[in-house]
Amino acid sequence: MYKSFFGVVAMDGMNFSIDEGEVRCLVGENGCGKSTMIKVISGVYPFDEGTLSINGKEYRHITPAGSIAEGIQVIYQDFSLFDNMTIAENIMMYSTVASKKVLIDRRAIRRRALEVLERIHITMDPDEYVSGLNVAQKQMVAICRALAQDCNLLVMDEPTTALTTKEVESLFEIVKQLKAQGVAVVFVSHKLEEVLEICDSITIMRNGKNVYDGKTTDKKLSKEEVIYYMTGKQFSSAVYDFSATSQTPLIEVKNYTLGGAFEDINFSLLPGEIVGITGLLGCGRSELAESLFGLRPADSGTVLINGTDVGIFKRVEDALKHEIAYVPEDRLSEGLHLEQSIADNSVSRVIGSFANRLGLLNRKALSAQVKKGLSSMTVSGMRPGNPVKSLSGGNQQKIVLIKWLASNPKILILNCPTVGVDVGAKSDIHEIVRGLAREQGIGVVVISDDIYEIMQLCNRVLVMRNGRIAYQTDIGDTTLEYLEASLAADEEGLA
Amino acid sequence: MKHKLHFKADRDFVRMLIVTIIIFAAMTAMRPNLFLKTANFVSMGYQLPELGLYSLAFMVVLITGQFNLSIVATGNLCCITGMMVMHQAVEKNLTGGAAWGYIFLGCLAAIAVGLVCGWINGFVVTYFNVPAMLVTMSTTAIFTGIAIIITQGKAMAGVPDELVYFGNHTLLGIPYALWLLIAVFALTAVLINRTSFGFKLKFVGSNLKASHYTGININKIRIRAYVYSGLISALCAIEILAHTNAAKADYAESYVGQAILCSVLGATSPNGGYVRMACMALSMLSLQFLSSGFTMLRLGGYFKEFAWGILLIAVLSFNFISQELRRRKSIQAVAKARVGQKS
Amino acid sequence: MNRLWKKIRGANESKLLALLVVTTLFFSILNPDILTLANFYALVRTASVDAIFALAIMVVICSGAFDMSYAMVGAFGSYIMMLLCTLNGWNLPAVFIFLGAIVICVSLEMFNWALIAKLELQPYIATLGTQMILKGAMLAFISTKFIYTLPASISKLSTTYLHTAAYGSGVESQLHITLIFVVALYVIMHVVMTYTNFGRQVYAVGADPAAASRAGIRVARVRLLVFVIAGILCGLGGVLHDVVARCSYPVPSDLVGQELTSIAAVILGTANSAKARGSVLGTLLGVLLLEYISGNMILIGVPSFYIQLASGVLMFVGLVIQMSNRERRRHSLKKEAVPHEA
Amino acid sequence: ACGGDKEPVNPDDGPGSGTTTSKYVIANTPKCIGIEWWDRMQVGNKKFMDATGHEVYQAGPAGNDDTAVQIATIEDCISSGVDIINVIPSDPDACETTLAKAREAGIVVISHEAENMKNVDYDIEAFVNEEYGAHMMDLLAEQMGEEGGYCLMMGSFTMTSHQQWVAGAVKRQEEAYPNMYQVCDPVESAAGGGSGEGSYVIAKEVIAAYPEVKGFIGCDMVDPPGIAMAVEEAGKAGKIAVTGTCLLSVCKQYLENGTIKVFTAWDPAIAGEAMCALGVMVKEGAEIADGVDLGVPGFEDCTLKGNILYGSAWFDCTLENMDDYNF
Ligand SMILES: Nc1ncnc2c1ncn2[C@@H]1O[C@H](COP(=O)(O)OP(=O)(O)OP(=O)(O)O)[C@@H](O)[C@H]1O
Ligand SMILES: Nc1ncnc2c1ncn2[C@@H]1O[C@H](COP(=O)(O)OP(=O)(O)OP(=O)(O)O)[C@@H](O)[C@H]1O
Ligand SMILES: [Mg+2]
Ligand SMILES: [Mg+2]
Repeated sequence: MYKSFFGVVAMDGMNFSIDEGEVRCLVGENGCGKSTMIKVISGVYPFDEGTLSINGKEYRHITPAGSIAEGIQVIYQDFSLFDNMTIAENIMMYSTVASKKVLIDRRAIRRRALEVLERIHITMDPDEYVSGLNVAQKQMVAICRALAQDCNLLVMDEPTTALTTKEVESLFEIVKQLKAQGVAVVFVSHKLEEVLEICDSITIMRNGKNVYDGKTTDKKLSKEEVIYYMTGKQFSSAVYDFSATSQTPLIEVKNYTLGGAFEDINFSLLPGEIVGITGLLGCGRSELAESLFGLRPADSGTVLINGTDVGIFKRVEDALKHEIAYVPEDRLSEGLHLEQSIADNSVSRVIGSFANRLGLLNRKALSAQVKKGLSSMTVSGMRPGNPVKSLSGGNQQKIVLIKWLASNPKILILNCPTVGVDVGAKSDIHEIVRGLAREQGIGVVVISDDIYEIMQLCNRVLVMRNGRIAYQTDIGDTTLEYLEASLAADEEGLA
Repeated sequence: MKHKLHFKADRDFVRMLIVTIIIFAAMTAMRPNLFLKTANFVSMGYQLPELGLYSLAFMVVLITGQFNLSIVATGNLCCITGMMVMHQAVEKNLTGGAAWGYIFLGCLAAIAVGLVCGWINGFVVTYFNVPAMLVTMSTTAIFTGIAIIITQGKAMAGVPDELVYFGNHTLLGIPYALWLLIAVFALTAVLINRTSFGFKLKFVGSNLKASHYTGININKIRIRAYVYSGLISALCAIEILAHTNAAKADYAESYVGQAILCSVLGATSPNGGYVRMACMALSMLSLQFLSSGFTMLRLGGYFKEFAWGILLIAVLSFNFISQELRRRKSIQAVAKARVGQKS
Repeated sequence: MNRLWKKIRGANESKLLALLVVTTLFFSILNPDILTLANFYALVRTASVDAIFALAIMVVICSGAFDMSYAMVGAFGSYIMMLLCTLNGWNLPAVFIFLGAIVICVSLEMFNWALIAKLELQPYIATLGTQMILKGAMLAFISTKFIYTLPASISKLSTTYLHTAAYGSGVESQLHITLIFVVALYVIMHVVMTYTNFGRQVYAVGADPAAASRAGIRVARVRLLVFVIAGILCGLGGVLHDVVARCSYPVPSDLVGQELTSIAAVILGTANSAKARGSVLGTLLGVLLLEYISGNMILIGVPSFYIQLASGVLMFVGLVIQMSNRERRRHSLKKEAVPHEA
Repeated sequence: ACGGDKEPVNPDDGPGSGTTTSKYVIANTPKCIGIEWWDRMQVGNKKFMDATGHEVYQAGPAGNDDTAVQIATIEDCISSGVDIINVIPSDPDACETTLAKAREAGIVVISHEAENMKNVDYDIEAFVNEEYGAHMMDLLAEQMGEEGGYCLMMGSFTMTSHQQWVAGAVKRQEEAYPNMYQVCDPVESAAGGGSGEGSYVIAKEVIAAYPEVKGFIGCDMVDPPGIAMAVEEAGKAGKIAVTGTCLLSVCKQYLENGTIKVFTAWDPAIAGEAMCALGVMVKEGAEIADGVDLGVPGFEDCTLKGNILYGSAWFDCTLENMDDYNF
């Protein structure tokens, strides 16, 4: 099968097949064409060449409606939810459309939506509007929507990126149930542990081609092997060891409180330190990060920068003054100007400093900066003049980093820096972050729900529960299992 | 790198250039002995500044993805303020230096009013979360309402002759008013392409939230866009005073629609974030050619309106069609490349 | 019960209703006549045409598109019918005149649809273009004449009243027949938008066309139907405009150029700058509020030179109250809320 | 007035080329084009064109008046080298400088509905504007029995001629009809959205707010029918007098059913024709003196005051004499 966008070849002779009751994982680096293949199957994109057969029937064109009629359900990477509708309406949207009835029964919709929500054990108000939900909740709604229909093939495009371990587990529970019912499941993820845990068979993609196909029952692949197939490179994981060079914290917060989000937060960050903050959904870590960047002023507390009290940040400018950089959670809506060029995006943070007193830009210095920034990381498929939206997820994230590093920050706050980023790019990003901390003495705060990531990247970790710091330890003093348990302990109401 | 940076832009430019040339050629062909006369160009030079300035005022805000429908209402309020000050010089029969003093004061007053009006628009749009289109629609009613109360609806006339001279004479064959437009245009072009403010305008236009998260003071930028828009309106008001020697609450109301037309034809993205000054210049010229040409063809004002509408839709559809063609071509190219590989 | 109460309290319609009630009470202190039945009839008479056009633009806004040409489309359709009747001396029953106007308006709106859905032009700009073309074409090629002698069936409708009431002073005011049209259309559209599959699909397309097409919705078809509905409403609105005005203008200046007022009404009723939330009830309340403000200025004794300023200020205040409340609630945590793009 | 008359007469006949045959190009630039009143003026222009062979064309803002567009149109007319410009400015003051340029270029400028303009060769008036206002007041007072409250409605507050009429009307009332009074400041139909609907809405509100109102004067052509409709709906037909400036074609139904007893007007066609005739006379160097005959009905014996030429005033149209008017 072949597919191209304006000369960018996204699928280049891809072969893929799946049988009843099979759970097949699809892995590959960012931008290798996983989502594109899914969209071809579901009829969102037409394909240029090749064959597509579903249930033995060959299709030259398939529409989304046709694909749904064939029993294919997709959980899209970007959710494809309707912000202006309630959770119940969203969950039942596909079946409403498919029913072709003229009138709708609002009460039945609500009832069936509740059933689905119960089935995967989540409590949400079905009358709430989706626009008010956070990413994880939206992901759950998208999953519910797919489960609400009867399907033969369920395609999940990175369903776990926004979910916590607990929720992932219950998702896997459901996958197993579906499998027992004979439903085929395509599972796309960058989290290889998950992949290896759930799948029966695996397809590894590279540059729009399948490079490996096989059942895990036939041959057990190791994580390293998968990575090798994906990237064509060997991959090693190193741990960050930190030794303090100075005892004055770059930033220290005391009794930091924001009503409804977090309270009584105390922590400090030394130069060269990488501190991880983790916790379950809704524990307030995003709010904490945003608050440290001045996006949501805290209600009370003290912020010390290099030992001096600077007061609570009221605006982003306050944080910028103290050379804090913030890489937001959602790069698409918060991190990048998708329509603007890669070059412009890379200097958007520092553009002001290239202006003279009249506000005129020094264009030569500016384009030097663009060159410097873009050459500091390998961004594949990049043309500086093209809009950023032409890049894939991991590469976009690198542009966000480049943008912030241009301003030479002292403190770097990374909010889920590797969500939806593949292993190759992930290790690139980790390497860069470690380098920054080690060589330039930058203090880094990493917010992540990926405990493996925390273990690899950080030298210290804070676990948050219900808006408070529940547990704080050096990475060396803890183990992965213990950290996971401490999250779970919260769930069970212990500790 | 630079030549690639403006890949899309150059296509817009070529398209607009073709449109302008076609209109010019058509008008010339139909009325050769009238259209090509110097007098005609001078006359167009007198007409263009008002539309041009208002279009720039609209465009500046459009870059941020917002609308400013009160450009003309702001201009008229400035005009009336300026008139109230300058008219005193006429009443006192002042000439020379003293008159110039009043002119200067009047200009200052007009500019101050323009800035304030712009600021009000910007402030409300930025802090109150009401769609800009509706905010500026109601401020249009408010500004015009104030103008009506001040003037009781009547025209005010009589600024010092020193100013009127500049509204109705040429320098190097080009009307002073057009020089003003050229100056403001150049200033705006520099502002947009060569300053960090212009850069930020585009960023704010293309993604408000990301700009905020990048540390751009989005509120400040958006307010400044409106304030600059108000400033251009005020400058236009001064030009109107000089040109017509009069001020009135409803002068040039139909220029709002034309300013939108001109901005969009000039390749400014209606969704914000993209602007191309060279296209703006061509867009102004082509609208003026069309307008003057139609009067010369003795066709009523409604033909003009009709032609503008057609032009707008034709130019915009052209975008789509050329994009579609390119898409087809790229698919073919890829297919061909693959066939080549296989063999 | 609890759920219902929460819903009522949360709905922006209730807030708008409150705003309307407060305005009315405030006005009625200034002039008790405001609260008379007669004044209500007067409101119905002046608001009915706007209400129908607002409904047309609401459907379009819900589908995520926009239409600046609707008033011109309506005027175009009805004027052509009146002109045909006058020139040919036809004495058509009202039904045929309505139908004829609807056919014309639907085809014009389909032109808009083609521009927006097929050529992918920005809706605001594309329909502004349509408006210019129609206005220019009307005056340049069709006619500039006002038609004061409408077909008999239409003039009969013009003076058909359901009821007559009087102000305290004895000045009369009639409940115009158009009320029936307005009520019927609002009920129908409310059902269509809230209780039909199609209505759901319109909102879905408005929220995110890509997601809608992934849901198996035929986006282009939904959009087409939306514009057809808008065309039908415009046709009705156009003819009813002639009915109440007792004449037909080629380019009626109380409609063409005033499009934003109806759009403001829709957005007031939506109370959300984010698109695709429009509701039928909210639209009605929005229209009533704006008509109330602009239609009672003289009654509450605003000096005439101050009317434009006063209605501008009131509308401004209404918009600010209605919009900022909502945003504040939604961003209760984000003190420095990042506003939506308009 | 659609179709034919807007086509260019002979598009490539450059101006001035007609010196041998002395055929002039006359540009008629009214406040706006595309509405009944100015269409009627175009009828007069056409008549003149057919009778004399001079070329007359109309240009200006479409649908709504806009001074800026009108000035731009005049600029275009100047540069296209017309011989005569007839202008009915919506804002006389704002047009002065541009018209001065026209005259510098040797173009004869004739204005209408704009007394006291400096940069015109002649201004031609069907009447003195204040007197016309006073006349409307006389008509109203007669119907109201010279007592009671009345209301003045302008097209918009910014229309200069309407301002003068209103001033004239108020002055006459204060001098001659002490028992009459204005119930409120003059109102503008533009506030109700312009067109007849605007007049209706505003009138209806005025009637509700000031039930004592006994009469209306509508300055704009669309006002009297709009007011008449409001009066009928208020159940006050015959009790509230409606008069003002109108055209028969516009308010015929109200004249027939008696809601409007009399309205007044002058014929825009004749005004247009008279402007053309005067323009040509000036261009040809004919002497313009008191009592000059423009060869157009109503302008056979004009009074000259300064540079203003007054014709024989308005006509009043009633049910009885309405058959005399075909517009
Ligand atoms: N709509 C589009 N227009 C142009 N190029 C596109 C489009 N969608 C995808 N691409 C390109 O096609 C390639 C494959 O993208 P795809 O989204 O399928 O990657 P992916 O494997 O899902 O990556 P990720 O893991 O980041 O989600 C990328 O290079 C991307 O830039
Ligand atoms: N708009 C809102 N209104 C009211 N409360 C909110 C809102 N958004 C978040 N909260 C509350 O703030 C707290 C933290 O929210 P949030 O879910 O964003 O945390 P988080 O740590 O960022 O989780 P994750 O990163 O996994 O999404 C929760 O108690 C949540 O209910
Ligand atoms: Mg993907
Ligand atoms: Mg969060």
